[in-house]
Amino acid sequence: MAIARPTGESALRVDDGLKFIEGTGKLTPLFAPVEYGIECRRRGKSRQTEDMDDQLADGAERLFAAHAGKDVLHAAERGGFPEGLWRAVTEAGFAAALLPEEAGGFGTTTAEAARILQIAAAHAAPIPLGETMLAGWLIARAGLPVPPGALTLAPVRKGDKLTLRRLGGRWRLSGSASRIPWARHAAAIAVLAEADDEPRLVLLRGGGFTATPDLNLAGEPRDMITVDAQIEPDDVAHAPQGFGKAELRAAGAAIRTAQIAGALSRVLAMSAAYAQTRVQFGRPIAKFQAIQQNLAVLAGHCAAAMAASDMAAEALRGRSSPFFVGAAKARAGESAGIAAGLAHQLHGAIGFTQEYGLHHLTKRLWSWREEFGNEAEWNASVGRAALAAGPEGLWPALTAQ
Amino acid sequence: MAIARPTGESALRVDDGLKFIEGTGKLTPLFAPVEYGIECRRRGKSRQTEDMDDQLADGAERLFAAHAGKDVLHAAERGGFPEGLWRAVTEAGFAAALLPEEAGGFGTTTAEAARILQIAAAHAAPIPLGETMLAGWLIARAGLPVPPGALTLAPVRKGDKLTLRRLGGRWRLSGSASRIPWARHAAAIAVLAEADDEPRLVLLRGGGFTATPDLNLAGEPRDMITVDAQIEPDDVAHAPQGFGKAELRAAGAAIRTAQIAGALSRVLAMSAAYAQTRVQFGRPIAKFQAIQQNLAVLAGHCAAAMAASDMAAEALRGRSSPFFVGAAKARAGESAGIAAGLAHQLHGAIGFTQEYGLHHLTKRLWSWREEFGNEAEWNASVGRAALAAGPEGLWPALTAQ
Amino acid sequence: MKANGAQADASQALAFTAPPATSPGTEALRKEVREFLACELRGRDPSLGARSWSGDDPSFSRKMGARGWIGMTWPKRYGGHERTALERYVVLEEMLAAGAPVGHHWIADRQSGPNILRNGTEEQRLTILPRIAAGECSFCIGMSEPDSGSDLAAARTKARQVNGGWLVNGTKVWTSGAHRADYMILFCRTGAISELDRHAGASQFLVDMREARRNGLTVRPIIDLRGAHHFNEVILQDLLLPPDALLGKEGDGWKQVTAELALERSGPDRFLSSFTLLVEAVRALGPDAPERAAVAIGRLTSHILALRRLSRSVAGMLQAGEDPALQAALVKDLGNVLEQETVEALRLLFDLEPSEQPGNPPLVAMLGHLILTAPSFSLRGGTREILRGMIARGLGLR
Amino acid sequence: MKANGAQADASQALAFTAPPATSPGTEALRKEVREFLACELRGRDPSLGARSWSGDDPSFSRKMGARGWIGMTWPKRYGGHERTALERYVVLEEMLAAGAPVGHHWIADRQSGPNILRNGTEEQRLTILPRIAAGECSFCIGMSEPDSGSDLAAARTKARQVNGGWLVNGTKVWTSGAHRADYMILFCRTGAISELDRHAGASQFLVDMREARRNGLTVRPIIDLRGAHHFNEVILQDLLLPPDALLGKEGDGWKQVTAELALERSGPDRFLSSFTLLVEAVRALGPDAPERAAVAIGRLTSHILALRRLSRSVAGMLQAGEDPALQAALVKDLGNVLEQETVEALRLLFDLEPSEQPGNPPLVAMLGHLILTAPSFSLRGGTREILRGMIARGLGLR
Repeated sequence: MAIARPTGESALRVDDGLKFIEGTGKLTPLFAPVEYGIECRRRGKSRQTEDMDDQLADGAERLFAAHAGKDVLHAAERGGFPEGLWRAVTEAGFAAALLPEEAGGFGTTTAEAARILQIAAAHAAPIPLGETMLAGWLIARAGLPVPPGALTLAPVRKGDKLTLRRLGGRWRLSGSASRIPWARHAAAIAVLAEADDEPRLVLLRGGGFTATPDLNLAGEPRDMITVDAQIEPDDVAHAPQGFGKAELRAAGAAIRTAQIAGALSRVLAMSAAYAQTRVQFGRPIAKFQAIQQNLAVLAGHCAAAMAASDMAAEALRGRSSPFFVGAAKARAGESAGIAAGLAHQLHGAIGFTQEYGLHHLTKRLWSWREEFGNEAEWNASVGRAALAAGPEGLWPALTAQ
Repeated sequence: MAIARPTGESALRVDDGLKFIEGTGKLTPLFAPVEYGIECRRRGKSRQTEDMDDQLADGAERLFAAHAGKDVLHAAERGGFPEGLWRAVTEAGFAAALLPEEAGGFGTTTAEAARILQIAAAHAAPIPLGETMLAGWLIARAGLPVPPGALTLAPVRKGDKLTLRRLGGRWRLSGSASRIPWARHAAAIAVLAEADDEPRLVLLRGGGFTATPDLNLAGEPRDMITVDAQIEPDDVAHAPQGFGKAELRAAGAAIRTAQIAGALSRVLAMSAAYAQTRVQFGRPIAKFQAIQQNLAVLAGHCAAAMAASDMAAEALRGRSSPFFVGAAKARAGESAGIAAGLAHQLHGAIGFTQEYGLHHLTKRLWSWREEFGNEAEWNASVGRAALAAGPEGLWPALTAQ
Repeated sequence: MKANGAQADASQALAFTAPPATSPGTEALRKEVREFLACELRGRDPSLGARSWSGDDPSFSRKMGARGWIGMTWPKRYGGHERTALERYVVLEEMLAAGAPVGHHWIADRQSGPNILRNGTEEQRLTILPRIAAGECSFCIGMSEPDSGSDLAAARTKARQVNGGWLVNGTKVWTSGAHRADYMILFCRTGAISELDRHAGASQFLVDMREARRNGLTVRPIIDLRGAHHFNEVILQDLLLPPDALLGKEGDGWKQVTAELALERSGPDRFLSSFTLLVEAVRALGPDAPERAAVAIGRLTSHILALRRLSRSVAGMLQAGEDPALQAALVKDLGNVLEQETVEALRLLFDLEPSEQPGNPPLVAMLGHLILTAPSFSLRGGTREILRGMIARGLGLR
Repeated sequence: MKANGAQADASQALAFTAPPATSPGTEALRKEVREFLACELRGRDPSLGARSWSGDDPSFSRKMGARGWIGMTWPKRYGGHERTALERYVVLEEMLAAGAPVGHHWIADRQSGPNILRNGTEEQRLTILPRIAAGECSFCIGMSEPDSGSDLAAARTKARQVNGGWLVNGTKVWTSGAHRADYMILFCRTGAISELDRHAGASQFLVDMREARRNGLTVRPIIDLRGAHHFNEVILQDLLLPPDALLGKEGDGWKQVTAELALERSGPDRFLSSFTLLVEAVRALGPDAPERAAVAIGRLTSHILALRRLSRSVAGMLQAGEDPALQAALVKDLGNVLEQETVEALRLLFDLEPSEQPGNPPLVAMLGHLILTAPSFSLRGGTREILRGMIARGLGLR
């Protein structure tokens, strides 16, 4: 594998991004009840393939419905890790959804991985699924073996860096990085480290770092890690070609976009259902035109976020510019806030209770829209690209995907 | 009168602004049917004073109702000047509302002048009333005699300048300035000219400039003037103390704020009335909750703009910083666009016809919100001041007026 | 948009399928259209681009017809070209993005032609569709009436069967382009008013405007707030239509008009009407614009990208024979909001006073034009409130 | 907001009078409050300011009471200070702007005390009002029920007159602070349900919470989405209230509660709940923030200035004995929109991840707090939809 320097923070390119479906042959079923091979998946967006997608989706839906119920969510908010859910997700192969086959993956497309993430998010599943998918992919792409268990990534905040130094024949990783998703539960962290010569991918295993607990608004771990550890040479590799901090941020943004879209679809469904149940002034509030108009707006945001999620998944798959990933995160992030506000307005006081489940979704929306770049950051980046394209180049840029 | 350099464009101060009610004694009635003296007006916001305000407002309302009807508005859109309306307004003393008594004014307060402007705007009166008020005030403040007839101001655009040079014992004014309100109909223009030493106020009389016609969206003249004229020494004075381009822009913004508020109040009234008249699906659209909710939003914007107008008038009266004028123009400008959109949405196709009067108001709103600085410009200025005030100084700054 | 679990049903009605994939064929077509436009629009006053699909130019339409870009998906025997919905979509969006003057054939291509293709007699198809496809035949829509705007079922214009055809009386209003159109598709009552079924007893007619003007139809201009003439009042006084003017089945008018409205709402013209202004703003700002401008431009760009994906999905569903009426309503609503926000967001990036007067720079003129017209985008083709009501019904609320 | 001409009537109902002028007296009071706050809040964790008037601190309330800043406008014989509405307004807005922990006495000062003053017996006034004014007595509002949120007339809790008083049965919900309050003002039915007049047969009662808890009243916590305990369910099971617990006249409950709601909506607490975040953002941005930040900060500032003027106008109308219920509804609606927009606008000026966890900087913590609570601002004290419906009624639409 040829190694190149990353092209710098401003040139957001995931050129040879998350596409790796090169192998052939039969695969271990992704989720036990679903039997299908990779061949039919390769023919693109035929009707048959969509049926396959639906089968995968149904399986995921059943899994999360069974393992990510109310008690699991409440326990996670109180600080526990849902071992049962995580085991089920791992056994179903979801955590390996972005791995190339030679690293234990199943040849899932990015669209399918995004679909799984949407469904997990619709259930507010309190697990590092997206992080594990992405970290695994990154580790595999760097040519290192992907360890079992929950994985995550570092650094995720713009100012943070972890520095790798060679001391004799040995490596030492040091520094600290904040807001690392699920660090306290991670078996290993895929660290994009700054080294003297070029960025390196370090497989930082559990025990090599300390995690100071912090949380996002939904109670998902976002820990500060502190590292000053000796790293085995086998756990260091060149970063994948063209993959730097900017690419990591874009890939994380794509994950969060899928999650936002999934959570929003459930927020819409819950809101529509609640409006038909809740009676005020002698009739279900669904019969009030103001509620109807607001729910229609909510549906619009949900559709837009879903389109954004698809766009981000597609951008990661092909050779497209992260222009599309950034636009997707910005668009979905905007919808996340507006839709969460509309849903709470519709639900009234009940929506603010711990007991009713809406907040598991809305608190995630309010967190995820900031993580890996908020609307302002990504819109600025997209806008800068649009301005650089100029009046003649803008439309061609928009239609490139 | 002491003369000082203006404090520069960024320091928006109208410190000893539009306050000049220094005289006493009986006055010529402002509008024939209304008889009242200045004494009762001086006591501040007593109930009695408010009654006086109402009398003034009723008189203005009657005048514009009588002289600014549909035909007058349509004729003005086709390029004519409403001589009859202008004569009535002049005879009522409205055009002199901001003049000090010694210059032929009536000791009107800035709040009363703003009220007259609101009412004129509510009738979409196609006359340079605000411009004549302000230009007259400026000319009088500079110590020059205020000529009769319609007046206006120049320059009004940030990039434009008119240069005054002394040639021997004579003055020569030259340059061009765009978007000068009503220039083609002005008897004279109050020009804030750039001179070698300090800003001068030039009374540029008709004949001294050529006006190339241009219009705003409502068909109000916004002409390009070109000047290369010899100016009599009697028509040149030092600019009023502390009054530079920035102060001129703020004063113009205050005028437009009052006009926006007035036009909005009429847009609200027309919209509420139309909703009660228009029947769809078997009942007046006023009975649909979506219409009701939108009209309530419209009413909120109308109230906010009215508050902004009062704030601007108050800021011009006292020693307050133009911080408040800028905030007022920005707030009213934002409401102008939103409210115009809501009103058109409610009216449907009829609102887009020449025949129905709504557009006379909305096209003015869409024009006035840009003139003398749009929301972005003034919000930037207000925000800069807020940031300069800092965390400890922000609230004191907000409560200074 | 697949919802999950027990609460899934409501939003399934609003599911969007993945848009059809581009192919070398579609992209070659795109290139061809761009070359055509580069040539045809060379030297044009750029501010005309703000008129978008309201810009009327019969000669441009004829050229498009000659290229085979009107009636693209129709059968060849009716002058069509049997191309895919996605290919048609490529041509439409390229035209709109360039602000090409497609108004002369737009309504005919978008809804009147497809209506005739679906419901017309063979003779009606053979007579009219080839002329539309050639860009030589323009249509207007005879739907709204003075007391029937959003509430189309309240239409009172009535056609009575008589010897020799149908005798029509009534008044249509807000009829865009009636003064120029070759044909109108007239929606009116042919049966009794039923309070039980407000949608019963309506029919559509194909009105030859030239014939009709000699025969009881009067077109009266309605001047708009820009002083322009687009709208008309169309008065039908004892207008005698021949028997074969009936379009589709007598009494099927509501069903037909509903399908027509779905087409009217489904295209990229519902989110790209302000796009040329964005292009002009990018030109005026330049690459080194301040961050505030970059964020605003980026936001509009991000919204366009998401909408374009949804809009292409609707095109794909039409191609697949599905009924994306709800999806189209949703995309139109989102699109109209975006078109209006584009104008409001971009004006705040400049210190200028919008004006359509001659002599002003393109950006000033385009802003002037769009400030005055954009508020109508959420009225034409179905008001925001009506569309949102449809979406709510799709969610199971009504 | 005076409308003009024949169409004026509709908006006259929503007219705002000029706010009362400040005086040396009000400004001296303002200075006094600022000095008090500078001293009292010195060294406090700034992020606590985001709690605004939800922050509860009995000792702070007692200090305010000692200063004469609670029950300011009430007669002296009830512990009040006979000051003007504008003076009271100055104290309120200064407290809110500083994010002072005024929650312990807020409800009592805002609405319960005035309700007792207006409708209570002399004994009720003498017993309770001085304790409120001293900052020693907190109230909760027993209005909402499980099936009666916005639709207050649907309340089913019932008080039946019995020997020795009133026997109450029912359930109240979302009762903020019921677990800490000394008193609740209970809204319930005392007469038959009438379909003709849904507002008939309701009354208010003054419930001594300590007594009542021994007597059939149970407070059950409802944990909110932040994991905090503010809300409660209050179950009334054969609660026996003494005869003198009746507040005002039997059957006048609806009238009284409507007046109470007007007070609940009328104050600066309805537009300043996010103000401390703006202050923190100004601190974090510094004077050289980019233009985008200046525009955003300026916009919020401009909105606050206009709202403050409208809000002071409402205070003046209350002082003048007018009934500004509609104006209060309008200001609350505008204010809630602003409070929510403040959070949304400011977060986009920073690259941060909001979190209420200990150890995070104030801005991060305050954003976290307000993101989670601001959506409730347009619910508490009357939902956005209810308020807009009231305004529409004021415009003559309903």
